Amino acid sequence: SESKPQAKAGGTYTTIDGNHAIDPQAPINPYAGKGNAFSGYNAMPLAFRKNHLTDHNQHYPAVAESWQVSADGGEVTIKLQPKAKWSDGTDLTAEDIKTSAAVAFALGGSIFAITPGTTGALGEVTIVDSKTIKFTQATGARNNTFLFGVLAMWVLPKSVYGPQLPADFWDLVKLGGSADPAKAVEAKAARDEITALGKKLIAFGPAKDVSVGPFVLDSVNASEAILVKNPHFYGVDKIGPDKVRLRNYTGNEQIWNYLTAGELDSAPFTATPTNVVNEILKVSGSKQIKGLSQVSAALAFNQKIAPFDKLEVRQALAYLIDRSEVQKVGAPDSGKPAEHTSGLIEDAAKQWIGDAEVGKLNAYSVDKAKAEALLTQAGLSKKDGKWMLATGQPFTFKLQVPNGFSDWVAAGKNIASQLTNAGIAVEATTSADYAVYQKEIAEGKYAAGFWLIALGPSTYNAYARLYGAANGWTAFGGKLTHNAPGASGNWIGSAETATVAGLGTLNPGELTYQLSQLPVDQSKDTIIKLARYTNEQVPMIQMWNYVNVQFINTTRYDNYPPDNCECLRLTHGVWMQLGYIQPKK
Amino acid sequence: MRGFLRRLAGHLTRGLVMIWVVVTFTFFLIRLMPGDPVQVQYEKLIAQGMSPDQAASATAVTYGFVPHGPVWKQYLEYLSGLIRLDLGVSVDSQGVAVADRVFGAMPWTVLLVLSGILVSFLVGVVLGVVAALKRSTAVGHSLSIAGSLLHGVPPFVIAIVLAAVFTRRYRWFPSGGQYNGDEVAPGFYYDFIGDVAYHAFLPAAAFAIASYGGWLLAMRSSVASVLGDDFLLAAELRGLTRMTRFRYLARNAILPLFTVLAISFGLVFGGSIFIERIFNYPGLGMLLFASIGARDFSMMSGAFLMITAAVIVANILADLLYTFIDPRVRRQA
Amino acid sequence: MIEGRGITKTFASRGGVLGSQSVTALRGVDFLIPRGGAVSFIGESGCGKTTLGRILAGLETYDGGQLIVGDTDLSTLKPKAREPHFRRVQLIHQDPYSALNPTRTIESTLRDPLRLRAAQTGKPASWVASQTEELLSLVGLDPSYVLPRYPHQLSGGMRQRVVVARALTVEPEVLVADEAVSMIDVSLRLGILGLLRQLRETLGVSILFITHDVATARYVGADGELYVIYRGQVVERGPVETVLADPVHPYTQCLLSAIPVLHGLERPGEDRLVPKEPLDEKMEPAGCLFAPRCPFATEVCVSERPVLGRLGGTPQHHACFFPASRHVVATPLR
Amino acid sequence: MRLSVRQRFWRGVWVALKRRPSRILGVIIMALFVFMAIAGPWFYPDRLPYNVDNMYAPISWDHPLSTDFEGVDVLALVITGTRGVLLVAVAAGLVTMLVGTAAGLYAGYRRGAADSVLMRIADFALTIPGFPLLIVLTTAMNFGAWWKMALVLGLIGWGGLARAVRSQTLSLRERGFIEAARGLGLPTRHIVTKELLPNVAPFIATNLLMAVTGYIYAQVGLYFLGVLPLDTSNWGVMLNAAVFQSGALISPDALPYLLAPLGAILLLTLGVVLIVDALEEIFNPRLREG
Amino acid sequence: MSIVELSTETLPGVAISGLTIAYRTDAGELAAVSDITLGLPAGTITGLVGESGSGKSTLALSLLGAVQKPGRVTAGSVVIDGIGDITKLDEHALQSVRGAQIGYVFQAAQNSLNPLKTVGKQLLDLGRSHRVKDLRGLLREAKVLLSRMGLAAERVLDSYQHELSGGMRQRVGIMFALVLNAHLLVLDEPTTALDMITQANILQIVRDVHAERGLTTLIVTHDVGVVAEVADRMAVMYGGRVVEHGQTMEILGAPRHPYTRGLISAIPRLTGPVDAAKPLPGTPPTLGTIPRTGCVFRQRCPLRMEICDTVAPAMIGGVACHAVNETEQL
Ligand SMILES: Nc1ncnc2c1ncn2[C@@H]1O[C@H](COP(=O)(O)OP(=O)(O)OP(=O)(O)O)[C@@H](O)[C@H]1O
Ligand SMILES: Nc1ncnc2c1ncn2[C@@H]1O[C@H](COP(=O)(O)OP(=O)(O)OP(=O)(O)O)[C@@H](O)[C@H]1O
Ligand SMILES: [Mg+2]
Ligand SMILES: [Mg+2]
Repeated sequence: SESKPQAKAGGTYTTIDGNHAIDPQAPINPYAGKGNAFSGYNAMPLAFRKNHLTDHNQHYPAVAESWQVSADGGEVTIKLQPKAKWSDGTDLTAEDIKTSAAVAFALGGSIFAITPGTTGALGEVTIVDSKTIKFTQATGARNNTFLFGVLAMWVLPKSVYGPQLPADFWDLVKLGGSADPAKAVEAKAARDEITALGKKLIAFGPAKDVSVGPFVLDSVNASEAILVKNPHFYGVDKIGPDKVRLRNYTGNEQIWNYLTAGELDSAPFTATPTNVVNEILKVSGSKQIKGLSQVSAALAFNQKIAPFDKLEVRQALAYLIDRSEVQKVGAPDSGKPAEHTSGLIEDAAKQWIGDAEVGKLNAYSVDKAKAEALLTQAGLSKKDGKWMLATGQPFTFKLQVPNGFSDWVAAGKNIASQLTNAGIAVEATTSADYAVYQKEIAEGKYAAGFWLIALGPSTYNAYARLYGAANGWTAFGGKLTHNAPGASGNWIGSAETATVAGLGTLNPGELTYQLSQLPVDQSKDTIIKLARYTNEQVPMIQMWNYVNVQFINTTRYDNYPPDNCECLRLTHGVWMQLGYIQPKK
Repeated sequence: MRGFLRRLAGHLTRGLVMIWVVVTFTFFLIRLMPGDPVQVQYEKLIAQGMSPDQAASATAVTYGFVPHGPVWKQYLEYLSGLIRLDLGVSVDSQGVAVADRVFGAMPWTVLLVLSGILVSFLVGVVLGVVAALKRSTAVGHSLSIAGSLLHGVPPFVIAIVLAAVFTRRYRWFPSGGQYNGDEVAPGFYYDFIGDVAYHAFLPAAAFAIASYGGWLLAMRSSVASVLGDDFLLAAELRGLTRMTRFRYLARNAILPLFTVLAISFGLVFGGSIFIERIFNYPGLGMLLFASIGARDFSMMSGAFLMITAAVIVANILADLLYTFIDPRVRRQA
Repeated sequence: MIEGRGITKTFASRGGVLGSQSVTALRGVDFLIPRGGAVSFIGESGCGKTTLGRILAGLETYDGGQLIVGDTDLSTLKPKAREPHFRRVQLIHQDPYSALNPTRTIESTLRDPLRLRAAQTGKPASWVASQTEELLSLVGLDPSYVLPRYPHQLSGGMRQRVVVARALTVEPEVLVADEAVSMIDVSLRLGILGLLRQLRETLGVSILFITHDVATARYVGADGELYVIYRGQVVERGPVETVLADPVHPYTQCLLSAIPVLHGLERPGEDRLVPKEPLDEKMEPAGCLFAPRCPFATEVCVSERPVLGRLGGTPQHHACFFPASRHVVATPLR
Repeated sequence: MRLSVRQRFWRGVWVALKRRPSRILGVIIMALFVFMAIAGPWFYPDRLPYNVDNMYAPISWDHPLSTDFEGVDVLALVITGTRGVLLVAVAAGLVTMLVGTAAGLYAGYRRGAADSVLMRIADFALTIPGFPLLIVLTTAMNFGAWWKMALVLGLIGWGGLARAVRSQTLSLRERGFIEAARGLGLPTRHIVTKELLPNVAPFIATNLLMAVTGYIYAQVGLYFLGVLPLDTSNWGVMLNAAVFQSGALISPDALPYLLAPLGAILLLTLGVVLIVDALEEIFNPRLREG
Repeated sequence: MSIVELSTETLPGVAISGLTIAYRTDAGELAAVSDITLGLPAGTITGLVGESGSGKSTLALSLLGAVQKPGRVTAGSVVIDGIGDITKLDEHALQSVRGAQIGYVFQAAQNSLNPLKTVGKQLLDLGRSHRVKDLRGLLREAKVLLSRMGLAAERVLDSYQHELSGGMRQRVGIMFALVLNAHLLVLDEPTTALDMITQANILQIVRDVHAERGLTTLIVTHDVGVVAEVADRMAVMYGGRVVEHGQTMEILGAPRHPYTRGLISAIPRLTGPVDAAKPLPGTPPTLGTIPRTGCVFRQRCPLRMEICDTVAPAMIGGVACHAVNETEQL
């Protein structure tokens, strides 16, 4: 029989990594969707992105102590932490980073794509010295996400991953990325070989964790992972706890339960109804940290289905729905009713285009009369308190929400109630799970449903939710095409262009695509156009903007990050690296 | 002995055929399910706050691991893998062999189910005897009604009530997990076993309470019918002691329960989805539920297959046990 | 007229194909039931009496031999085509309790076969009702009392009469009475037996009477033939009175000897015989089936199997190498 | 004469019920639920009134069972939810009854190959764990319409009834009256419907009642797990919302919201159990006579 | 013959007097055995005949104090020599008396053995229940008895019930009843459902062991033939009452009670005129239809008189019939 040594002064810190389901059989590999490598604990990127309102290039240093970007943004030179060591005691060097880049290539995605002509791809990795390394963007390609693409790369030990790679790996990358038509066949073969390698690598994991982060994985069972402090971590003196117990995430209710039992030192963002918040806050030491969240929940329409193709109808619905009531039912603790429908969260919109421009947007305050006028204008008529379509059919529809999204379900029911009271019989109905929801909404099976929008801080990402693939616009190989409603995942089905008062005829898809290439400081005009377009055309009604609310318990540890900390969206392991979370004396 | 072997062989063949049918059925059924795991993964990451390109790169790697090729070929591959106990790899957790995951989860569910059934069997049988002997009294009547009621109440109701009272209201039992990995490490020693028992207690109790009513009812009717048998009267008239007669009665009455036992395994295993979900106990039920949500085809088939196989094996064991205990069958060889 | 020639029947035991341990229930039985006549089969338990009755009624198949109903050899017909012929034979079950559907009144039990018949022969609906009452009266029941009742509301004797009435709805030629009175109270038995006798006389129905109890067989068909069957083989066959008075087969003699004697009323037969051994169904002797139990068995009995015949010039047929008349039956004192 | 048979049946029912007061209680409970299912929705508007300022209201005359997360009266939810629950369960029960009875009668009466095949299938339906299968089916088939779900539930659950009916048929088959009917040349249809069926009726009735309860639970359970579309008001939807949306296991405010559907399930179970207790006596003409 | 006479015997005789046993039914408590007074003289075989439901088994069980619920002895006593009034014994005393001093043999078709245990094991259970010290001796005794009855003792002891034929089971039953040296033997329908030859064999065994062991035996049957074969004395039951009793030969030769007469003449014979057998009119009563007052047989009686409707006939000289008593007194 064996027994674990008890945790020392620092104690065991208990929390949940909401992004990671615990899987006892999964490899210790940060790329694996369910790998037993936890960001900020034993999995480290070069740097952690801050939760900045508008600038997606702001980072906290991690394995990279500092970095320099060339004027055109195409070259990033990285200085590694001089004291960085792996948990087995060996030094971390530029070789490790080059291996990490190789693995990232093998697995593809983001700047590590090897498809010739892909915008913003990485071209070359050069070791400057043992603690310095340079990343160069492929010539010809340009994309303003290169820096964060590099910094987000997971850092892996060469001692473990090197043997998994063929000696000529970088030649394969070069060959695969070649745009020379003469070499097309070899290039394809090289890419296939890399893909095959990726298959192997993603399932690969060392038997024992070799970590450069503050913690090393100690053991995993089906419901929790236990990590112990890595004595070789470069910032080890900032790390408070000796051990971290990461419990499995199975649902909000479970987190509420842990919190009311005082079993967690902190929890990730969890949508929570008010009555439960009150229960949790009753627990001694229990507190909330609130901060920025760059996500909005919106009511989306399928414009292929009448009468949602009518602008007046969409606007009328915006006038009819009391968004603060919806928020109160759906996300009482973790949301703020959206003031305008602009495609961006309120604060970001103000930053990007200024208060004055935002002020010009229509707030769609509840206004029955206006809604009735608009509906009548769209050809509907009211009979016995119920709205009828021009065809004589009553105007009713189903509002679809995915099961398990407790805030959406509640909000959906409330919207249904509100609209039904206004004479439009709406039924909120759930799909069996998110997978079904995803598939069926993309197939255009739903008349209306919920959709996450305004994902920041990159405005391109935010507007791509509205005017991207879901609305018919797809970019491939540097070219934008538009698919007809109902085809290739276009379920929103807006018109390709529309005229906006004072701005003329706009193509929102094109504008959005421009955002991915425009330098950030030149994008304001485009954003104004898109905001105005969105506000007037209402492809979706922005319901509430999320607030990042996290519960913490200060009984065992204190010195948590303050409200609105730019680190709030990062894992609590990162908080520890920043010096937060110290055991109570 | 030859008879026993023949019976065993018959059971195994039937069991294998059944498993094959289940495999085929689920294989094709599951492929009918809507949803694309890649898409699910992507949107889930976004919903959890990951940026779209981060989410894209995290999910892109999954692509290419979704089984390709004509369905019949996949089917044959799956079958041939099955023979080697290879259930394929998880679509959702890259690099995880379904068999590992399923066999990892299996013992925990079996632990719950077995201990639940065992306890409920003992309690149910004893109370069933009482209910039968006191048939015409208020005690017997209320015992049967209570038994029927508990038999009728679905397991999830019992689990909810137990969870509400003993883990939420009074925090006497842990709110989930198989053991506290922070305090004990797996091994064969007192602390670990104690911790496992502590974690398994409530879910197992839910299984037990949900199934004890069935035993009570079965035992009651079995006892009632044995009571009508002449050999008991004969034993009385031969002056056998009360104790001896009771043993005669009990053994004869329990025997038919073994067939019920077999069927109850199916029901009880089915209930594991609820009970594990409510008690947050990561066993096969949770695995199945989670893999359905994630559209993890291979994991889903694996978990479902394993549940079915467990039921079939339990059926066979129950029947063989019956064969062994009942001389009328045993000696037929 | 119904005739059987060499009827054989073997049951595969329930052990399944692998452990098959078959039971031969009938080994080439010949019989003849003349119109309006009575034939009785007696024999020990398990000797195949019921099997024969069920074969006749079409409830069981036979493996070999010929079954000739009227002029038709059923063996030449397809199974479907045999059915109407089997209807001419009706079985009276041993157990009147299970022979009637407990959920149906007597009226509906009798009405349905009659309706079918009415439909087939084009008789009016009123015929059904009158026929129902007529049949009940024929079997000695009061229609107004019996018709609305359920079987459990009737006594065993009444039930057995209803069973007979039901069998008569299809105007059968033969009634197979398999232990038809063994579950009926002693004081009521004679009534049923009398009824069967009366049916022979009034309707010309033949009776195949299957029983342990030779005396009841004699009561129903003293003018008929008695077949003594042992392990699926007829060992003695002849007119009832002849076989009773002068049985020649030792098995018949053992069987008749076993019949209790009403001391005080009767004097036991002086040659009463007891078999040497109990019956062992598993043993399959090469010679005479009865040889292992026969007190008179000789070597030839053990090695050779006798066939039914009139060896020794006896008036009855028998299957014994050494037929000897013995007086085993009790005689009345007065 | 016919009338008297029926009268006698109902008198028998009454006698059986009267024997134990608990049985009458069972009938009252069941009647209550059936009434709620049929008439319940008439008492309320199509959409129940909500009031977001009155979530989880304290128990009062206006809201005897409190209110839900949107301020809808919980009692109203329970009552209006009954119809959907019972409708699916009864329809599924009918499917089971038809399939199970037909298969059981056919297999038991015909025996032979048909019997083996049918019973293998029934074994299959019995062995394969029903609930996991249901969940898998739910996601694969999208039970939008109530009848789809009823059909699937019914088709999954017929195995037990088929087995019970078959074994009963097998034993009846050996009974004299079935043989007699065959010997009389009565058509198979007659034998099955008039001779066999009335005798297996008690089994069918008991099994059916148990099956219907089972379907109620299966359905409520699926809603509770949240794998069915929540477009109907249903006790399972309430349970799901109470636990996973309102935190009723944790927050005493929302407890009535959880207890109401649980109570409804328990009460219904009690009603069924009490009635099943009387069923055997009702169907057995011997016991019925009193 | 009076009870006083019987009790002078040394072997256990039984004196049943005024015994009434009633079953509780929906229609109230109904007597299945009414006011029976009957002696079983020591050393004799008494045959109890009667039709189904006449109360034979109930009476037989009362000899072991084992009337089953919902029945109970409402009046009367069953006094067994050396034991006393068995209706007054407590549970413990009854248990030690049963099997050891009174043996009971079940109907052949009934399964009177535990199907899950071998005969030998059950024999040991019997021995332990009766605190037999010498269990080997018990086994030896059982083997002797079984061989005596023509069975392969070793094999039988090692068999389960389902491996024995009806006749073998019945012999095992007799062995169980006698292995502890009981002197009072009660056999309830011991040969029903056995075939002729086996029946004859069993009856022979009963007769032989009875004589060898000097038993007092009661044999219950509905078959007059069985009684005629083995019993010295017989009693005829009808509707819960003994209507006639006496020496078997005498009763068979000259039955006096109209029921006995009808019963005997309803038995067809093997010889003599076929039509000598005459059916008895009417049907036997069931528990619910037994007349509560007057003579139980009067509805089927050819000698019915007015007094029969109101007064139950007393047992006088071995017969309970107003008409018979009247004529015989004349
Ligand atoms: N369905 C069956 N399957 C297998 N064996 C059978 C079947 N029916 C009868 N037998 C066997 O065939 C033999 C003859 O049986 P049958 O019932 O005809 O005897 P019987 O003379 O009517 O006996 P009894 O006097 O006990 O009624 C017996 O050994 C019996 O076990
Ligand atoms: N447990 C009981 N409950 C109610 N009535 C009973 C019970 N046991 C027997 N009786 C009734 O008592 C009467 C006598 O029964 P008993 O068994 O003594 O008759 P029997 O003469 O042995 O009949 P059989 O020949 O059928 O064995 C019958 O009318 C029977 O219905
Ligand atoms: Mg027979
Ligand atoms: Mg009896």
